[in-house]
Amino acid sequence: MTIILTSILFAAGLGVLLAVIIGAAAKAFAVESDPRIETVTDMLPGANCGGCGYAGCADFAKAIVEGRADPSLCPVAPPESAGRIAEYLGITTQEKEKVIAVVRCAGDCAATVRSPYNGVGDCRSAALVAGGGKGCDYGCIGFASCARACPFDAIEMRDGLAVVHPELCVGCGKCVETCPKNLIILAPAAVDVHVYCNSPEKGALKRKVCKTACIACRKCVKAADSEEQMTIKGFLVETNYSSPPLPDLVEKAACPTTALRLATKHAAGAYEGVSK
Amino acid sequence: MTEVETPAIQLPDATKLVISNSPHIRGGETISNIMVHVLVALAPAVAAAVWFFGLHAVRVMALCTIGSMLIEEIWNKCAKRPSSWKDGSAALTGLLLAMNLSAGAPWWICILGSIIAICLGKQLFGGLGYNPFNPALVARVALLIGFPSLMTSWVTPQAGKWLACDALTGATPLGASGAAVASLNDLLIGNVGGCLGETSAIALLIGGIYLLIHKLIKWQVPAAFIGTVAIITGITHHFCPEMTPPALYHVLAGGLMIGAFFMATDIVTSPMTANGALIFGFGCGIITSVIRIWGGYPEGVSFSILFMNALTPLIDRYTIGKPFGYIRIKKEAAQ
Amino acid sequence: MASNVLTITIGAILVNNFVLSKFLGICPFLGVSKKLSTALGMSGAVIFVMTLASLVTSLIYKYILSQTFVVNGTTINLTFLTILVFIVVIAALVQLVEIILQKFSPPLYQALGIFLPLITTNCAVLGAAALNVQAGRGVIESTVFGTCSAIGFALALVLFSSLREKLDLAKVPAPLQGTAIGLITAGILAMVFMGFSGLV
Amino acid sequence: MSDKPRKFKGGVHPNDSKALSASKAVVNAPLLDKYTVIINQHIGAPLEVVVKKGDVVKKGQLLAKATGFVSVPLHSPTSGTVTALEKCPGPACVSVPSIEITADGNDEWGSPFEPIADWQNAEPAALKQRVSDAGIVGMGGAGFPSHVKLSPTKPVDTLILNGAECEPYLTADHRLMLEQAEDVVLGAAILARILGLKTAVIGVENNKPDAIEALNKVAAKYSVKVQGLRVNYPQGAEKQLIYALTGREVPIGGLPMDVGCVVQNVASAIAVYEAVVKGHPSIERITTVTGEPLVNPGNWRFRIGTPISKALELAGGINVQPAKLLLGGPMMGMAQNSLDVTVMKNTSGILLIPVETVSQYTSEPCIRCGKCVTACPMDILPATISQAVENGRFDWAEQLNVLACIECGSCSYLCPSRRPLNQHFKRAKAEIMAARRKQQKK
Repeated sequence: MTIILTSILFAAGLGVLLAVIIGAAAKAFAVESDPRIETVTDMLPGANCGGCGYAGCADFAKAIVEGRADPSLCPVAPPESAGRIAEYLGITTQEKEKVIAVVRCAGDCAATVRSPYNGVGDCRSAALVAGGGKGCDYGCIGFASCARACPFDAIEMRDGLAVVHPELCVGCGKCVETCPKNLIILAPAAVDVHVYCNSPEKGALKRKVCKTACIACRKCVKAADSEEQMTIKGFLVETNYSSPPLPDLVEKAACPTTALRLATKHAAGAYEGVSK
Repeated sequence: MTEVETPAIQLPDATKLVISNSPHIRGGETISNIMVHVLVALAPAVAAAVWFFGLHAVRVMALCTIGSMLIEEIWNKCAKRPSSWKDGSAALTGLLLAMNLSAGAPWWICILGSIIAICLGKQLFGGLGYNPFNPALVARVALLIGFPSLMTSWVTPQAGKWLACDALTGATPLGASGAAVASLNDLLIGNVGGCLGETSAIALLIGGIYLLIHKLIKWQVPAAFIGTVAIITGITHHFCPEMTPPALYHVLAGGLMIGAFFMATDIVTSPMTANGALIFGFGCGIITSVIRIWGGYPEGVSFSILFMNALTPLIDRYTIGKPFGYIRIKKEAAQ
Repeated sequence: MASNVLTITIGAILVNNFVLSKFLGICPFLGVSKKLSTALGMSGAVIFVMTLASLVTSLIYKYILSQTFVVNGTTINLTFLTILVFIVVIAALVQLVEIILQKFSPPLYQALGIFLPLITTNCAVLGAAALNVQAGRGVIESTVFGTCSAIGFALALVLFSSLREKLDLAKVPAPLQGTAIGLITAGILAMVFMGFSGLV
Repeated sequence: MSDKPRKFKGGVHPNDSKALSASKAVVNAPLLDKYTVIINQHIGAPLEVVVKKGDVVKKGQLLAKATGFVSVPLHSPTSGTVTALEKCPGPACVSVPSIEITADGNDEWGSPFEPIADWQNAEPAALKQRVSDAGIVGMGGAGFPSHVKLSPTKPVDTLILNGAECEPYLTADHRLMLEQAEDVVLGAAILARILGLKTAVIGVENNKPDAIEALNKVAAKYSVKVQGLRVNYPQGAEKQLIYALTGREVPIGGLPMDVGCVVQNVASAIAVYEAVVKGHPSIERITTVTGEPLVNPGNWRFRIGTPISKALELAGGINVQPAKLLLGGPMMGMAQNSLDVTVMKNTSGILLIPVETVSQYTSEPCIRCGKCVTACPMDILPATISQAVENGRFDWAEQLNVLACIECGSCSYLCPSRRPLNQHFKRAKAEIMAARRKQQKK
């Protein structure tokens, strides 16, 4: 009996003593932290893609809690998630439009390669050495740097051309930063019609090196419901993303070079082997 | 004044002109080139091993070398990697492994050693260039720990007798007793028991000099390695002669020569900088001497080299010199 | 005494290395070895905790647990409480270290992450204390043993982390990437440390 | 200044292959029908074109004017008509703006400058203005405006003329020093006057003894010194040359003037001489057209805007299809994939590399042989840096001083694994600089 009592007393005494010491230390060396940051971090997707512009989800959470960032900035999370975070923190958030990446190049035919290239198989490295030997100075180099950069595996390499799968893309913008040719843009996901060309050169020059370049023939502009839907910039037509055309424009316009395409069909491979 | 174009003038086809970064020409050195040089450097030692151990040596060396190359190919096939036996690195690993085995090693030891060396020592880490440890030594140490008695029974050398097949267990020059059992002359020529590559110091030295002349190894490694062993054993012998044989005996006996010239200098697993190589050699020397004099194993060369292999990334990291033009920046910043 | 300390030192650092020969403290060994800088921080923390823990536990053992008291006429020996008391004391010590680190070195605190609390339940720390009791070492020897074991742990950790940093650049076959190749490397490292057997 | 040049660390000894064209005297290239002059031939601010299509121009007339301090004007290579302002293939395999001039065959001078015959007594500032107006750039390859180097913001005590020509194959500077030794020395003296110095030193690699001899004959007259240099690539790299001649180390990221030096190419010195004494703007240069596949390699004096195809025709065309066409030397030159690229002010060589000696790059792993470390003249660790770059660790590459790299290519030349080390460094430098710019914007 005494043994039990003594040991209990001893252990308890030790516990109390240590507790006091730790308690004192915790007081003396207290560090302030906001527990909400951790909760918000847990509510974020945890992909750490950096699409929000912050270094990972934890950093973003800190920025949200401190009021420096809006929860809707996260491109990965569904809109409800931003709402939940806003609700938890008692703040308001803006609705954001979902965007996807569009690689504005369709030059996947072998004719776009001008000369053999021997070197590092990375677009950013190749761009420093003659752009990898492709004929078009503005087109996709095809060494898959954007595909490797994509945290969501949404970019497929097809015959040396990067193709975005709209259903997988969350619009984080990693590929946009990676592409040395500034080929990739973030376009509203609701729009399906895009011009898959980025070369500002004259039509004849473009046709020399690429069969699928936009030659600014204006067929699509004329076929559109209103001329505003397609904008002409020099020798290049662009979709006007603020007043976009309907998907049936592709059929109506019958683009002679097939530079005008639907993102969904482009990704599905419906334009394979184009060469007219 | 205008140019007359004759059809004889032929211009390059622009579509076949290769685009690449500079430089556009290169020196002749290739990986297989280097490996062949090392194999050539090993030739005197191989000849000595065959002279002293006859066809047994040939058998062990053939098994290990061909076995290693085969296993490398099998691995490449399985892992869907490009074939790599032609670069000679597998053959070299196999031959170095054979040099670390006794002439009486059974066939399955040779094959098992090859598997360990190629798979565990090299390919698991991603193949040539990525292995942190010397593959041949990984195999040797694994075998030594797994089959201690098999790996420490030696065949007595019988110079010039090709078919001498009695696997006699002879004394090795580095017994645990701490006494010298062979004459220095025998050690130099190689008329002693031990691994195939531990016999003839002179043959190994010739190979080492060949490598040094061709600048394939850094002189700092063997110099620091052998020098440190000589100094430490020399001092110890001077103060307690009964503890260990004299320095020259230590330098010539056992695997120090092959270790210092062929194993420690392995380019993949040793430091790249000159200062790093010096530190690497010192470390090898200290650990070898400590194990030889005080340790439980009679020979510490392989352990010491592997230990320093593990230290190599650290050595590389902390021996980076200051680049050209760096000192001035420091000075200016200080002002 | 001096030769005894030397034996303990070499024995604890090289021959009976906690990680590579006794397989204690594998969790932080694998977890905190991805970067050399965190490995160095962890090493420092472990050396500190283990020294302190060895000192405190051996003091407690010597002056309290191994003593016999007479309470109400009953002779009491508290040796059976050794493990329990050691765990509590070590846990408290680690808590202290954590609080202090968080205050004075937030980056290190961040980098060590979950592994700092894990020292609490680290078998290496408890192992050092328990081995001291088992070997019947005095207070000074216990402390030396604790420090040297921790140095041995640190040596293994630093070596291993520098190797892993190198392996990060290697084209390791996909199924073996990460911890798998780390364990294989650790195995080879353990084999290398066997070379030191017989030194003591 | 010691008499024996110092040895810089590292370097390589490629087969110099200079025998192909070293004995061929410089020939004036015949006048062409058409010249396509690339507008921006220098490093710095882009030019503003002052002519339009249909304009009639004289030889030496201004075509485009400078838009800033680090910028030099462009002049017409011959008299004729501006027939197009289009894009043409540039030296980096990207189309660049150019001016097409159709020659009228008269080749009539219309130089905007008066010769300054009495340069010994002319104002240094006026001489410098002439160097700037004449559009003179570093003709060794870099294409950096010469007058910028002549305006040091720090005290300068040494003028170095770079006649090392350490690149294999190239012999343009060699021939130039041999045939126009006096002009080189005069150019050096003019440059020295601009900088307010009494003397200059011309560094020449010892594999050109005839050039050294020729220079020595006239050098003393203008108190210019000629110094033979050890044959070791990259002896002609600015920082290595300064070290060899003065023992001073140019700091990383620094300029020669940080150690009191100014380095000019010998070809630039001749251009300076011609601009000052003859009043000619920089519209022509000596270029080596060489390579084993060529029928008749040699050295020609080309006007800027001469297409490479014409240059190759002068050299008799090819026997076999080459693997690469380069502008510049084989160690630092740029590979081309078009024969329509034209000669620029900094085109020191047009080189065809045969298939047998061309460098084929692979992605073989590094075997850590350390050859690159011993070869690196800047004493950095190419092997480790390239691995860092392969893994996208540009921060690590920066720590390892990749910015000190001068892209001489010695490491890639020696690498037994044939790794594209130089390209890795180029990438790392580009990424680090981009990150810094981004940081500054924030």
